[in-house]
Amino acid sequence: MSAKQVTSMSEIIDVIKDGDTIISGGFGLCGIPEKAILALAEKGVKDLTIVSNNCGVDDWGLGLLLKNHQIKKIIASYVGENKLFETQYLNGELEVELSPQGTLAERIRAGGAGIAGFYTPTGFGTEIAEGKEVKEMDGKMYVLEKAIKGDVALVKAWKGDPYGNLIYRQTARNFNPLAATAGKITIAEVEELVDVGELDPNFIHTPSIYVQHIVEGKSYEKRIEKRTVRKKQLN
Amino acid sequence: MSAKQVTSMSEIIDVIKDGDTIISGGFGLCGIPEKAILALAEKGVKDLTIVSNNCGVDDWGLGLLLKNHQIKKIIASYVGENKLFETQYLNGELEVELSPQGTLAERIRAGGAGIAGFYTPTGFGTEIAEGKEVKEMDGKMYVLEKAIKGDVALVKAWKGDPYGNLIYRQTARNFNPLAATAGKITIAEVEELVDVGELDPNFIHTPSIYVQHIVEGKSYEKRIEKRTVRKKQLN
Amino acid sequence: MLTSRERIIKRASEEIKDGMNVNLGIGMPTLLANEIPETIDVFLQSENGLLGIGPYPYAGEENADLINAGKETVTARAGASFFDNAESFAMIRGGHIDLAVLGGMEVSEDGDLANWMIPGKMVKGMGGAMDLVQGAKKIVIIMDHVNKHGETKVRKACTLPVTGLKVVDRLITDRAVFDFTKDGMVLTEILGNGTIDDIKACTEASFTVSKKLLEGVSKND
Amino acid sequence: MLTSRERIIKRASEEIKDGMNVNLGIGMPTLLANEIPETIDVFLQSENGLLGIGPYPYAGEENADLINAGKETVTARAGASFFDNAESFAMIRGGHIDLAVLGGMEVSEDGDLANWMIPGKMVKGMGGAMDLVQGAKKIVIIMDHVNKHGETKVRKACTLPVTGLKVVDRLITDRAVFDFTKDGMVLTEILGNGTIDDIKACTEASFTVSKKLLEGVSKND
Repeated sequence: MSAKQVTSMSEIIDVIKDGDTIISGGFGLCGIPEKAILALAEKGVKDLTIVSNNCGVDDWGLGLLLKNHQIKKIIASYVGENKLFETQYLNGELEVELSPQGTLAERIRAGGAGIAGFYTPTGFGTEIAEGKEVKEMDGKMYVLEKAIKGDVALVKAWKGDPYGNLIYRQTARNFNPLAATAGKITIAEVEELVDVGELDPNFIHTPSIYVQHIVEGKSYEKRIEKRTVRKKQLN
Repeated sequence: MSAKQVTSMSEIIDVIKDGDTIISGGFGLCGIPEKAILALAEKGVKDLTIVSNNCGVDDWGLGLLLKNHQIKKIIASYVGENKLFETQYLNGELEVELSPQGTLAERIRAGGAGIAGFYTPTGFGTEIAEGKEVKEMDGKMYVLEKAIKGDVALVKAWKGDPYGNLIYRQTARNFNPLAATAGKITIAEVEELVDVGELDPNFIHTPSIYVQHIVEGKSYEKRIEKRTVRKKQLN
Repeated sequence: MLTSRERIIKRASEEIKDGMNVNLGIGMPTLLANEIPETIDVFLQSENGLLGIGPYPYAGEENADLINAGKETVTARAGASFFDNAESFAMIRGGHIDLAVLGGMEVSEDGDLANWMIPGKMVKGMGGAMDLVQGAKKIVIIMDHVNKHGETKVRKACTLPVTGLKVVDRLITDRAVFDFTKDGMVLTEILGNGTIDDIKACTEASFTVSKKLLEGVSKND
Repeated sequence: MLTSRERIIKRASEEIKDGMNVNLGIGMPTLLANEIPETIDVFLQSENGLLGIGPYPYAGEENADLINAGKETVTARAGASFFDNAESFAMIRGGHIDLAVLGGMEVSEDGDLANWMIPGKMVKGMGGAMDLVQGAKKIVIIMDHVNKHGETKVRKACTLPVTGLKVVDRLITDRAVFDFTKDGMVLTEILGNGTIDDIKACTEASFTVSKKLLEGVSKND
């Protein structure tokens, strides 16, 4: 078997270099590649371009890289949960490209799928379309949006096998399968690494072909951003 | 519950009218919506535009609609298994638009996903690109391909629930999940209709939102086109 | 007597019909989920990858892997499905969502919507709002009719950066309901105690009044 | 002594390396699967939606739901995955396939390939060939050097409609191996008993001869 499995994130994180573009899975703090982010924060590579729907919170997730001033540019759809972001943006340290959430997802998918660009109705007539090509097709206006590729993609899955087949759990899937396709090198971290053949081939979310390295992480924190509950009803 | 479930294909096939564009799942004879095709052949609607990777064989699958002269135009990537096709094409009865397989899949996906068109490298410099817009992006040449939508999509799944959630089996998935997204009306036929909650929400291939009608088919023929086997080795 | 917020939510909840797939925006629209009667079977979509949002979990049963687009812990109802973000926005952009109810900052008489940024304030991002307004079959905006300074939010033209042009189908404020038709903006209902003239007084946008409302008003007079 | 077909297949099978994801075209390329040594761990992709094609099923165990792109019944190996056609061509177009081995009708000295239609004959369609030649990291074409009339299939320019321009990385015929580099077409190996002059005689395309081959030939002399 060709070995994709590594024993720790620190063993493989050196593939990421200063100035790299990194596509990260996750939505809010759900399904983020927390071990990879911790390893990156420890390693201290700089001038990163981060592609991610959000940028973590001040003390967790991608916020840790902001705190360390490791991020040069971020491409995201919503960054409202992160106060460090505001400071660094206002003092000109951080470059920001906002992309509507569906457009961002589709751009990453396009990057992985060899599609150079696509026409979407999203953002037509808004600031987001400024400087972009627009085209009328079948009587509706569309904006040309371009693919995003990463030097590295960081992906967090529920279970994976040594070939790199992955499955995700519930809404922790989010951007992860898209990111997985769009990295020149894709590093997957999983809560549980299972033997080859244990994952049902009919229900693989990310086929092994997209994954170059896989590592099992220990004791995931999986922080909850907004704990909302209802009261147990008495019988 | 909003009722999507019907008891027979003939009950619902009347939504298809003369001149409709129909997107059909299936690759070769694998995973084709055989009950819907039989119902269509019986009903005899005419002047159909069929979007399907292949066009069946002379006496099965979409070939049955060719035999009945119900097809006006076909958009496909490979039609070499069907002799009726040749006859009708040569005598001018049948219009053909060839689309490379990956482009066809992506065009159907785009139709379902509200993407009007996309730039693919596939077909650049070939006959397929004639009359289409081309564009250089990041030093490579791309062809603009446009979305395909159907009046009706016909889909065959393995299991489904009354809301229209679907799962497919092995390579019978093929174009089915794409077709499901791209019909104004999507009719799904399944080998087994299970109760709500029996399908694991984490492993649904086609979410219910894409399906308008679902019907359980009886005794599927599932014809094999090329039976290739190896000999059992003696111990 | 209902508060203005309760009035908006009550009226907006009537937009939700049996069998619909619905996306409720973050904030006030999310509260609509509690108003859906049990006799109605609806799938609520969350753009982070869930069709079939259920109620909030019981205390102690929160699950970090199961959140809504507002990052709140939720549950999934029977018949739900999970998917990635590209699939989620294929549903949205592709016109498969029957109804999206979103908050607004301003709506113009052409049905333009502004709801994602205020110049001079920190940019947070548009999230999925620009996709939703282009994709859902019906866009209903809910917002207060006037801001806290008493200035109208129902404008001739949006003064804030737009989320989409000519995208609003219906506007529900605490004072009125407007439809955006090919013949322009139409006042169709008055919520609360105002008169047509009251609505005109607090609305910059030009609108006509529906025949039904005119008849109803004259009957009530 | 090997037949010309066996010679092509044997040489082409050497292109397949441990850990690769490989797409084998319909026809002669499919036969390569039998030549992969057991010491090598490879995933064969089938563009109808399978990564990890296994051997043909035992008689009686054929499964209509499990076929390859040639519509033959197959099996799936351990670690395989199934997916839809859009995902399959995302893999192909997106550059995730390490190697595609395809049949050819003509190859030009620029690396253009023609392998999908012959004018005047019935059009069958290109299937996935146009996507594969644009997407896979390495494109190896296998074909006879000359047609049944003795005419070369290795051309200055393709006379048949092309499948892709400048897409071929390596051409393996029953007589020779050529690489397509930024410096043009290079003869790198001779298969069978021919000389460099023999290869030149049956090749319309202009090519140079690799240093390694020139040295090897002079040593053998």
